[in-house]
Amino acid sequence: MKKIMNAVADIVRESCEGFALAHADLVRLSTDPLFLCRADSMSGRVGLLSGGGSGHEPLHSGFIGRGMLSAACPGEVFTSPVPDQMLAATKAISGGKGVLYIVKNYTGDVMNFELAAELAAAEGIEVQSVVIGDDVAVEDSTWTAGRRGVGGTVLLEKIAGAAAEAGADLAEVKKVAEGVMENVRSMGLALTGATVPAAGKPNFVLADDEMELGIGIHGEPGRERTAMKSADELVDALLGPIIGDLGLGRGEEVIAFTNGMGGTPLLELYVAHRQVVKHLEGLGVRVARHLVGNFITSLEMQGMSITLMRASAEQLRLWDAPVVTPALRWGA
Amino acid sequence: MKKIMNAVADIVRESCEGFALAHADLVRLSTDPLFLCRADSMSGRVGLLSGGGSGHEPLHSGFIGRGMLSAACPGEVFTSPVPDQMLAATKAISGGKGVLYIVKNYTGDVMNFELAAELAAAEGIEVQSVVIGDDVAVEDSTWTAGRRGVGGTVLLEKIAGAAAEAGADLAEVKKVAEGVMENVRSMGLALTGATVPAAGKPNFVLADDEMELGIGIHGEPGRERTAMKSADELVDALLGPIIGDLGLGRGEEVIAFTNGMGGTPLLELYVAHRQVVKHLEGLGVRVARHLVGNFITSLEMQGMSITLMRASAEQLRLWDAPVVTPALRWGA
Amino acid sequence: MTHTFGPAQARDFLQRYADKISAHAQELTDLDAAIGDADHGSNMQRGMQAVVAALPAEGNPSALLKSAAMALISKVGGASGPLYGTALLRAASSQTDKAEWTSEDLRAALEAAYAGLIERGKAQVGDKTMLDAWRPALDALQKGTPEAAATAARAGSDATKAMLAKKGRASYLGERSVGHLDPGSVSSALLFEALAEALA
Amino acid sequence: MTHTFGPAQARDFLQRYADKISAHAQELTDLDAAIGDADHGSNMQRGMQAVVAALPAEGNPSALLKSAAMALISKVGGASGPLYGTALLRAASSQTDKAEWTSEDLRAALEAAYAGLIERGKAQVGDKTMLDAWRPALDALQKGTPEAAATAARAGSDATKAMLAKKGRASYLGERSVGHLDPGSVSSALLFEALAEALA
Ligand SMILES: Nc1ncnc2c1ncn2[C@@H]1O[C@H](COP(=O)(O)OP(=O)(O)O)[C@@H](O)[C@H]1O
Ligand SMILES: Nc1ncnc2c1ncn2[C@@H]1O[C@H](COP(=O)(O)OP(=O)(O)O)[C@@H](O)[C@H]1O
Ligand SMILES: [Mg+2]
Ligand SMILES: [Mg+2]
Ligand SMILES: [Mg+2]
Ligand SMILES: [Mg+2]
Repeated sequence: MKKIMNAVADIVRESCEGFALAHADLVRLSTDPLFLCRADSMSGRVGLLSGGGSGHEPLHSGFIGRGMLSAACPGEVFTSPVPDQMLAATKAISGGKGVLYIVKNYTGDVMNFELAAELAAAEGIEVQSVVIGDDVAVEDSTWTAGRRGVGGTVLLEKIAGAAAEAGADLAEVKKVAEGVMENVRSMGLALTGATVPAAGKPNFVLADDEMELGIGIHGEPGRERTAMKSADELVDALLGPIIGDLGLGRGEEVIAFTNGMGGTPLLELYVAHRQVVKHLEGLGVRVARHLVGNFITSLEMQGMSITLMRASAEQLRLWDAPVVTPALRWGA
Repeated sequence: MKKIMNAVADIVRESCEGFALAHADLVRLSTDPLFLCRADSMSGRVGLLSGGGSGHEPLHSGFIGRGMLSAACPGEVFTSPVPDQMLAATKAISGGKGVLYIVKNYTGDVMNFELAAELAAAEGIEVQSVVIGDDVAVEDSTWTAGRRGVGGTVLLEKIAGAAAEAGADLAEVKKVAEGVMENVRSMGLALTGATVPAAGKPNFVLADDEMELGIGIHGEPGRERTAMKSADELVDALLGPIIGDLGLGRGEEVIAFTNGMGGTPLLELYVAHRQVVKHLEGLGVRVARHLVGNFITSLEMQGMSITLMRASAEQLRLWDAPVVTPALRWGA
Repeated sequence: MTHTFGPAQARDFLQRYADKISAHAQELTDLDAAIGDADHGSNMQRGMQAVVAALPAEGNPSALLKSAAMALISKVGGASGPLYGTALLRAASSQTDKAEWTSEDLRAALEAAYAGLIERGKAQVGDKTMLDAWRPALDALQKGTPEAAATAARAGSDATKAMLAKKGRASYLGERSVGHLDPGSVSSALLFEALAEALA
Repeated sequence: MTHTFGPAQARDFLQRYADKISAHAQELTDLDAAIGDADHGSNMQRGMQAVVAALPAEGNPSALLKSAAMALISKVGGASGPLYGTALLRAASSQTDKAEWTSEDLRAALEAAYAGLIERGKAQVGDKTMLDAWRPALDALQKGTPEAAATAARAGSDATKAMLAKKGRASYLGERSVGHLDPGSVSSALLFEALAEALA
């Protein structure tokens, strides 16, 4: 394992410190308990809190700022944060209109946020939660832990963040978030594994002609380990289940998000995105908005995920609304 | 070699096509000859053209837009583009006030841009060039091809772009660019090699306890192959030669740019950036502005580079000026 | 058979559980590596060290268990932190005032803990989770000794090997989860063993 | 010794050079792999294929060389494209009107080409570049035959093995560049060999 780090035990805190130094205009850091929140006041707005294991940067901390998240709690690498962090962050961003928790559907994340919500309620802060599970690679969701929260989380945080920024109340912001969840689906693949610092070795190893289709963002196994294919075939393999599950049809409009898992060059991501657009155009689906880059990653893993969201005019308006965060900025 | 691509011969063009689809609001694509330029008119402004081998994305295409580059010519991976591309791009962005070529100091790039400048002059377009060589890893620059253009290029393109956007004439924009070059220095290191698609295998292989210090952005060898160290030690090893060469002293202000080579997670880059700031603060040097991320890369290479620029108030003003490009946006 | 669960027993139970977790941390992590994310041992070890460090000098069983619950919730993260934390919190809340618990009090407290596990995790017996150690242990305790409960917990844990995971990370593996012990059921068997020893 | 360089010879020279580059492409790339970026063979092959494809049906030596120069400039990129392109462009410009060149015209054209290489690349003899094949070849041509020039070019190229690179990518290697042939000097030796055969 070769990583730019000092001690394994310090990597998350030190990274957060560097992040807070680099983005002092936008974020403030609390080290004990560990969380990051907006530098400006939240008064009069619904707070948006997310969090999860580290190693998926820029998610979530990179999305703190005007028009997106109010705070984020980073856990250890690939490990859920704990309720103490969430409660402290909740208090920091509570501006009187309540707080929405945005939780990716992993057992640990869900339970820790649940506990935090109970603790916050005990302190008189109104909390609502949404649990996002947009990963179509998990097929049988009734009897299992359910679909995992992946790329759709980025779109949800942006769109719900725009609603909160505009002054919507907690129920409205939650409804906007649910509107995203109903219409967003994702699927990913890995060309290589990733090495969790505490583990010291890759979580899995793929041969030079293999890839893992339907991977989660922690390298959890997906649908199948299969032969490496051309970019266009890879994209088609990811789009099929997504389009089927969304029931996308001619004349509809989507936001298309081609995401890198961390170690895949932009050069390749844009090759993939070209085929995303061509494939959808072939079906008569219009790509109304595009997002391409490494936004929800799995350390240095090579691979990609595709996220599509069927978008209404109102959702596109919220997507276009100004956002000023370390990792996503436009319109302001 | 596992890459998200179709045919090796098509990767650059297809990537540019995907890029142009994703950023149609900002850029236009010409496929023959291949270049990308701003979607809006250049009339009344000095044009800024850069280019170089592909595989360093988002450099240069990602920096096309308001307040930065007017156009970029992508060569094959790690190979200089040719004068035909540059001439066509020059014509496309020529708005009557001349065009500045921003050339990274590699023999091939320099010569091809020189030829393009001669061809453009023959067509009556006023062209000036700046050749940036900010890599302090190359020590003996008098008798060799000279210092390589690396991270400083990003800062130069931003700052000269702001001057051009504000309406400065060609001589003024060139002077601003030269002002950056005099005050910017960089150094990088690699933890892994990168695989050029046409080559099919990594350009070099490092053992699990080795790194290459002083690497260029094509994986050209640097000062020494040495043992892997802690993040803080790595940062110190890069900062030493930079600070020495710039002659930075107490009370001065810098822009500090911690750059990933493509395959290094943000988690690690921020750990490094933390030490950049601490090291400089220890010397009484103030980090006035921060940039952290994968901006000038070497395909999927793991590693990083650090760039420091001694910045005057006027240079900081130009740095802060609005920029609206696919990869760098703020203030507008 | 009757026994008393007072401050000394509660303290002894928690200390013994911490020791057992330390001794079996690598084993728990290895089990989690096979069908999860290889952190159950380190999660529980971090948590139980915090439990021992935070234990107040004074306090009735409820206070001691509550302190342990809060430490687990604050330090473990993942799935097991909220689960064990909730369980102990519910146990603590079942009898807040008594200086000593009767065997019946303890049984009721453990049933409350179990109800907390179900509520938090929304799993069922047979889903290949820690519930598959807890349920048989509680059933055995209804008419038997703490030792019988510990034996039943271990047997329940062993039985998870043949099960298909329906909850937690292991569920993403589907069929590939069969043939491996559930790590949380093993740490739960250790819990009932620690309890039996503290009451012996 | 005198010879004539007319359209037929110019065409034959370019075709032979393209063939030689094809035959030696792998060798040139391997040489570049050792001290550069492993593309000199493919660069030159792509360029010379374009040269042959673009050659006009009619035209004097100047027109043919100019067409070749433009193809190289448009297709090669890297360092060698502008260098060979500039060289051929200067050669073409030295005599634009004549239907046939005398041996003295050709020598003057090659000296003009060499001046273009120096101007473009700002290298000197001894820097371990293609100049180290060109200069001895031109010196030999002053009083000798094209074959003598080809022999001198090859000897000059062989001598680059012992040199320390001062220009181009190889210069980043410093001492590590010693012991390898400069790839551009080898492709230049092939050029003088093609020329000698076309004039034979
Ligand atoms: N929904 C659930 N209900 C009950 N127990 C569960 C549930 N999900 C997971 N577990 C238990 O938690 C254990 C895993 O704990 P741990 O590895 O510490 O957390 P994580 O899975 O978040 O890494 C599993 O072995 C299982 O016994
Ligand atoms: N400044 C220079 N002057 C003369 N020849 C040069 C110079 N720089 C490089 N060369 C020649 O170019 C050759 C390399 O060409 P090539 O590999 O095609 O381009 P690149 O180095 O851009 O990949 C070298 O072997 C050398 O002979
Ligand atoms: Mg875990
Ligand atoms: Mg090259
Ligand atoms: Mg686990
Ligand atoms: Mg080369």
